[in-house]
Amino acid sequence: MRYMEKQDYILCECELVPLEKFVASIEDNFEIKIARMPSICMTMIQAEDSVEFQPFYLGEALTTECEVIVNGQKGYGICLGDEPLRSYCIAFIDAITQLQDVDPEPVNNFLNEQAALIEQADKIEYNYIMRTKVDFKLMEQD
Amino acid sequence: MNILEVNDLSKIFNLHILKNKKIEALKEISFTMKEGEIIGLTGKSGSGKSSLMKCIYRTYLASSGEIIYASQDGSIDMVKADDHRIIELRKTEINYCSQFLSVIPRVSAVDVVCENLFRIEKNKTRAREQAKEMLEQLGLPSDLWDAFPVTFSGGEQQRINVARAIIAGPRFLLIDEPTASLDARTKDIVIDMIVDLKRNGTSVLCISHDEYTLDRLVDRRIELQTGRITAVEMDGVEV
Amino acid sequence: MGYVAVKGGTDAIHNSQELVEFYRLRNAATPLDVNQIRSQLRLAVDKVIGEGGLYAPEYAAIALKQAEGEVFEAAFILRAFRTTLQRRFYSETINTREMFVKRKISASFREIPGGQILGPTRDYTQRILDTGKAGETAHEVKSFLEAFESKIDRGKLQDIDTYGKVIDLLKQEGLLKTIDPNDDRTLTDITREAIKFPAPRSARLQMMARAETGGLMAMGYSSMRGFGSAHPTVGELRYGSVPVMIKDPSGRTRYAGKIEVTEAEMVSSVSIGKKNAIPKFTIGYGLCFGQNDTKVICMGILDTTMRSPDVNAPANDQEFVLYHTEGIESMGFTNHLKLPHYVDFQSVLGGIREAIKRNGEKTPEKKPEVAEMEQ
Amino acid sequence: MSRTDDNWLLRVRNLTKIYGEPNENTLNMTGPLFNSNICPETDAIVACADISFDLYPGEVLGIVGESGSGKSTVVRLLYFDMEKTAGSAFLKPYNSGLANILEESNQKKRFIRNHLMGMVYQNPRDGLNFRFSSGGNIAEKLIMAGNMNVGQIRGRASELLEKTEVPVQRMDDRPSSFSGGMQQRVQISKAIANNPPLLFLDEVTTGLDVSVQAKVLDLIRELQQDLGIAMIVVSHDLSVIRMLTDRTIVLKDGRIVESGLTDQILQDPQHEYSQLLVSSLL
Amino acid sequence: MRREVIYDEVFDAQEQFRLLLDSMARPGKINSMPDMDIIPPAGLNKASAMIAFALLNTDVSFYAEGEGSDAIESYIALNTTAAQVGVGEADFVFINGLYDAGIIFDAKTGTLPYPEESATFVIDVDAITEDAGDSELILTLKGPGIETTKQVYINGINPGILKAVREQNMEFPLGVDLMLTDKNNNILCIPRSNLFEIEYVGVEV
Amino acid sequence: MVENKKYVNKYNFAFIDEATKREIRRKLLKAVAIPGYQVPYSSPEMPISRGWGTGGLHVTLSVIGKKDVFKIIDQGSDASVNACNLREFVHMMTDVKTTFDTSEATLIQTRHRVTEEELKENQIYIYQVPQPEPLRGVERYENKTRQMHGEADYAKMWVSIYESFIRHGDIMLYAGYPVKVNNRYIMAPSPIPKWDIPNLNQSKALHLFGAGREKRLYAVPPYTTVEPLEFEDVKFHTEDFTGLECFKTGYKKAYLDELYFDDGTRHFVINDSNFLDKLMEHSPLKQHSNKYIDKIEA
Repeated sequence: MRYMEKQDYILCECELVPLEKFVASIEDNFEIKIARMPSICMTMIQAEDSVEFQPFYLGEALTTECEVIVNGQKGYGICLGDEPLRSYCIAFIDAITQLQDVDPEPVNNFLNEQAALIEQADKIEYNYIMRTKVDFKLMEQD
Repeated sequence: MNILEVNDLSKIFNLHILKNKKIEALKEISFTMKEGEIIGLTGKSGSGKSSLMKCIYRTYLASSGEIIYASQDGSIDMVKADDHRIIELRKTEINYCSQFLSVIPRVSAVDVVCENLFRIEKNKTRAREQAKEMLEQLGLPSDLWDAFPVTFSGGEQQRINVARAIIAGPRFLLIDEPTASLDARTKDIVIDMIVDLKRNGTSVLCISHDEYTLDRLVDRRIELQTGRITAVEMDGVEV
Repeated sequence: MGYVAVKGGTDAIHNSQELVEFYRLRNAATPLDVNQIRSQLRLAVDKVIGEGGLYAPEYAAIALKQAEGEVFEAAFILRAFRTTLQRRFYSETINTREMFVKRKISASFREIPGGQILGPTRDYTQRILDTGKAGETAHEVKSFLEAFESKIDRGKLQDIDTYGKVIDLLKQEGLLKTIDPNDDRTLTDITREAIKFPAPRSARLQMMARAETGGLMAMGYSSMRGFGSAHPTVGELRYGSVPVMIKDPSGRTRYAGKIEVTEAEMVSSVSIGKKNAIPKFTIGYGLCFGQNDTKVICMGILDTTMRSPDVNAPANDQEFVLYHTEGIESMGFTNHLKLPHYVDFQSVLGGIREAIKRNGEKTPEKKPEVAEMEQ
Repeated sequence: MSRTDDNWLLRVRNLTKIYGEPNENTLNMTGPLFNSNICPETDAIVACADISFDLYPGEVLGIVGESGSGKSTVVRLLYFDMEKTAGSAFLKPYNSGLANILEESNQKKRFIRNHLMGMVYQNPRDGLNFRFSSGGNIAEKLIMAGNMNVGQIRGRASELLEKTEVPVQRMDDRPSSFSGGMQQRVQISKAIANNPPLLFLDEVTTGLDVSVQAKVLDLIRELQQDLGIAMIVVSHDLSVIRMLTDRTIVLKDGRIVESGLTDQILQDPQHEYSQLLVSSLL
Repeated sequence: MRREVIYDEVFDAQEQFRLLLDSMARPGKINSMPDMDIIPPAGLNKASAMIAFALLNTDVSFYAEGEGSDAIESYIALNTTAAQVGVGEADFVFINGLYDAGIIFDAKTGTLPYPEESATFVIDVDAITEDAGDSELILTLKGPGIETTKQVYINGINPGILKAVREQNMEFPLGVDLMLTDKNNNILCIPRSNLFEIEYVGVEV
Repeated sequence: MVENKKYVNKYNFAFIDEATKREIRRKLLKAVAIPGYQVPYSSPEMPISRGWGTGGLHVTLSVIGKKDVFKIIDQGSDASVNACNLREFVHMMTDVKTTFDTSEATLIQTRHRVTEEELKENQIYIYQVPQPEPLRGVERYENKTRQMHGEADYAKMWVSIYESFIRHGDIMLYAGYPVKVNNRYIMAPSPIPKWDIPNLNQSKALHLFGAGREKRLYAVPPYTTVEPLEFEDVKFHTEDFTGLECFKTGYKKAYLDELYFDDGTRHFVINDSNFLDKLMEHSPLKQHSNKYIDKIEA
């Protein structure tokens, strides 16, 4: 996994249904306060040209953010798109992974499971794409 | 009072483009000139008369020495003076009349004569009247007045040249061969005119080869030979 | 009410809105599903998010539906929508070297690191109208997908890789022009302040990233065709997804999702320095939301042409290019001609009538000036 | 009235214009001694450097030199057509000569240009707007100096055109339909429309037929005599310089190599380069 | 530092902006900001704080100088998210009316093509009134927004500041614009388009 | 758990987000401080087309508050479709009271007209501007026109007016006649007819101009000198309706629309719909007074 923020990556990229299920399954164990209801806003995407590294703004991306307080611990959820539920789940998991006295096991299990699924899906798509690679050697053999 | 004091004046031409060839035109020239005096500069051609006159007028830059001119605003060294000061003196006090008429093309005889006058007399019609009067005295046919002097004969051009030099009554006149190529009658008129100027206070330095002119005109003669003063004569007597 | 029926305008507008809905729906068997639009009109959606300047494919699909498929209009709806949203975050600079590549080609070399990957391109689809699509059935769709999916062996999947860039090779060899210290490298935001000329490169790139594809194409093409002297090569063109990282309010950098972008690096040669005139390569850069080869290629061309000191070609003229490729603005102004102008027309009318009257009084008629065509 | 030191109209000091990126050696490694105005280290071009002179009211100053010597740069810097790299210029009628006009705001520069200066360019297209009539071109100067009366503007324009021998009935024609000499005369009319105390003439006869050249020169001489305008005449042509100027500056590779009374420069040039220049004329 | 939660960024900002707009359009007209339950740090008039809340946000910068300026800067930064910068770059400069006039010359005055890129000064004074009373300073304004001339009376301002502004605004359109506030929530604007005369306890300045 | 409820984004009061409103407000204040100068602004997209009054809307929506009474006209009429459309939009986004009555309104947005009824001190008059640059006709580059304004270099503009007179015997400029504001900036008053120009001079109301597509805001404060460009001896004049009158009221001192009826006959009617209504209802009203209107015989 090359992405630094593995947990966020998994939570943003995994299917919504299992994520909701997982959060629902442990939610009741915590005291949750929603500090900021999921709401949409924008993120300006910064880019740069690949040679001179001139920074510029490419355009904005629709973003959903949510802020929860779980057992007194703040958690933020940010994800692209209009995704109230997902942003909430990200915020929730963000909070509980920061709580000291929470067993990390179930969360880690869930994340690992999802990571494998995401990787598998990506790999499959990647292999579809690789079929379109032009093979010069093959052409020379003709 | 001296209007001009020339001290140790030398002029060397340094010709860079001819492999730095040096020509010594004037050597240690010293003389003085009183206000209202007419001095005749004599000498063979190439003796440095014109060079001296041009140094005084600042057309040539002296290589060393001083040329102290007593202007109305005080003494000034024509060798070192600021260009602007020289321009001003040329416009107000000093006039130089070269041997040959060098005028701007396509300007009528009258306007050539008037040029210096226009600086003082803003009314052009009046200035032209004055110029015509002078040309009449000098015997220039009136049908030439509005013609361009470029086409004139030597004598006609000379009349224009003289008229132009003296019309505004300069305080100090440098004049090169004023009577050359003039007939005897006109010569006298010109001489009379310059004498008239002198009477009004003008000091005149005059180059001439013409004995008659020198006799009638100058108070004193200075003779040059290969760039040095060889003799100073006053009223025919060497001093 | 007076002479003018004031309600008239309002009612007509309402009725027109109803009528346009009627036309949108009357022959429709079933309402279009937004997800269908997102996937089956994928390139239209990409155009809308690119020109709308808002990466929101789902909303773009809705806008397309609402606009009856008019891409301009849909992009416009998206732009207006973004006006109501707060900009809460700025992303970290996205890195296209980390791209999950779906398409990657280079015209400048036969073989490039990772190879030429055509990806999903319509370039070789042969534009023969496929009337078979008219009767496409769910069953057909399903069997296509099954057949497609079976073409790879899931037991022997190749690992995902990212790729170095062609231009990095040129750069290592010292073939690329170095950064011009005279360039204004400030990072401006033309959605927060009006563009000023001469515009810094950041403003130009941002304007083009949200510009209308057809407009960019017209300008880019003009320079290649002869009204200018662009003759670039596609150094590399890639399309795929890149991660977006955002600092959350606590200051932590977070992964927030990925966006699809198309990127072009257009290579052309330039001479540098007056005396020795060493020729080097320079890159024109193009980047936009979604998959849109034409847009990034033209953006890359125009990035180069607008840096040319010669301002005589239309494509080299910043003001000309940037003002006139703004699709939403040009569409709006063009269409504003439909608005009533009888007050100003009356003003001109009076003036022309007077002029004709004055001219009638004047004889003979003044000869028209010959040099009228003078510019 | 005596010319005291304080009677100058325009005072220019160390005027310098460099293109490109100079370094600390650029000025020391360019100029007549090096026979080049291009910095060998950075390729910066020294268009002109360390130009200093005073111009007095009514004086005509010539700037002479071969093409590329920087002579046009000097007047264009003074007329604010380009930005100086260094140096100062003071104009007596503006703020009593206390302000460096080269550092004033563009708004003030515009005012100075409109009210106190005139410029005649080599190419009439630089000085005239060919989309406007000749009269309109002259009107431009008059309007910018505050004349808001069309009758008076046209009166003055006729007067100027008459003075410059452009047929007044062609006042409402565009200069594009005029001959080169006539265009130049319209340009001169425009430049002097406000009786500016200072007029710049940049190679005004270059490119004109000889006979036309002569007429334009006569016109300038006459104007100078009649109006007493101080002028800076830029020319590579020594006969123009001889005819028009009192004083001359000789430029080479962006530097002054000699300055003096025009007759002195022509008859007794001191610097090697000036001698070469004069000898090539004779 | 106190975060003001009572301020409604939609409606309060709109209402107060309208007062500022009216004041800027009619120099010399004294408008009163509403009395709000905010508690700015010492040295900042409530009305000045309201100006900050109404106009400032992330996109602009400000600078405060004078006694207690650290607290003022933190307060404004916290409540508006505007950036604290040096006086030479600031879009808004908050000073006390009795402060040294030199600061006027340090602020940006815009450029001829973009004269609006210039500072707006928000100046705290003690009192701004329409009638003389025992005022220290009489300001006579003239220019756009004023039918003929308009006089206002100010207490608690260093006349040097106004003199400096007059000098700094000499080359219109370059210059700075002023918003004065007093202890009673009154505001007075002096745009650069206006000319003014200052009389200080009977002495013309 | 939260509900996965999408598309719940609610529109802000007055549509525009608060950050952008603040930007526009700051720039309006600068515009007022520098009368006639065009302040660039971000000009976000609005849900109406560019060129259809987005600039006017930006201004309206940035200044409007709950207590305002809003009137909008297009071509002098409250009924024009565009006016109706924008009125409805503003109303929907703010819920403020709207009116046709000129004297009742606190904010009046307009396209191409100044009301015949005199404006009051408590009113703000907001113009939709298609082309804010008065110099565009003589100089196509923004970069250059901006410099020209900066240096008050209006020579080209003046000469073009001189030339117009020389060629055609009159200044051939009509609606949108350029004006000089506060004796400094030349300004495009939006395409209002020349008839309306004198009413900008020393007006009691504040005038704000918004050019959305071109991204410029500018202002004429109350009691500010606004002069049409003219020479001492070649004068600006308003549209000439000599010998014509409103066929409904017989009134002569108002800007008239030229109408063609089905039978081909031509009639003239007062353009300002509210003014016409009030005249016909004999409601009290005070018309603008200026030297051009005043000399027309009633």
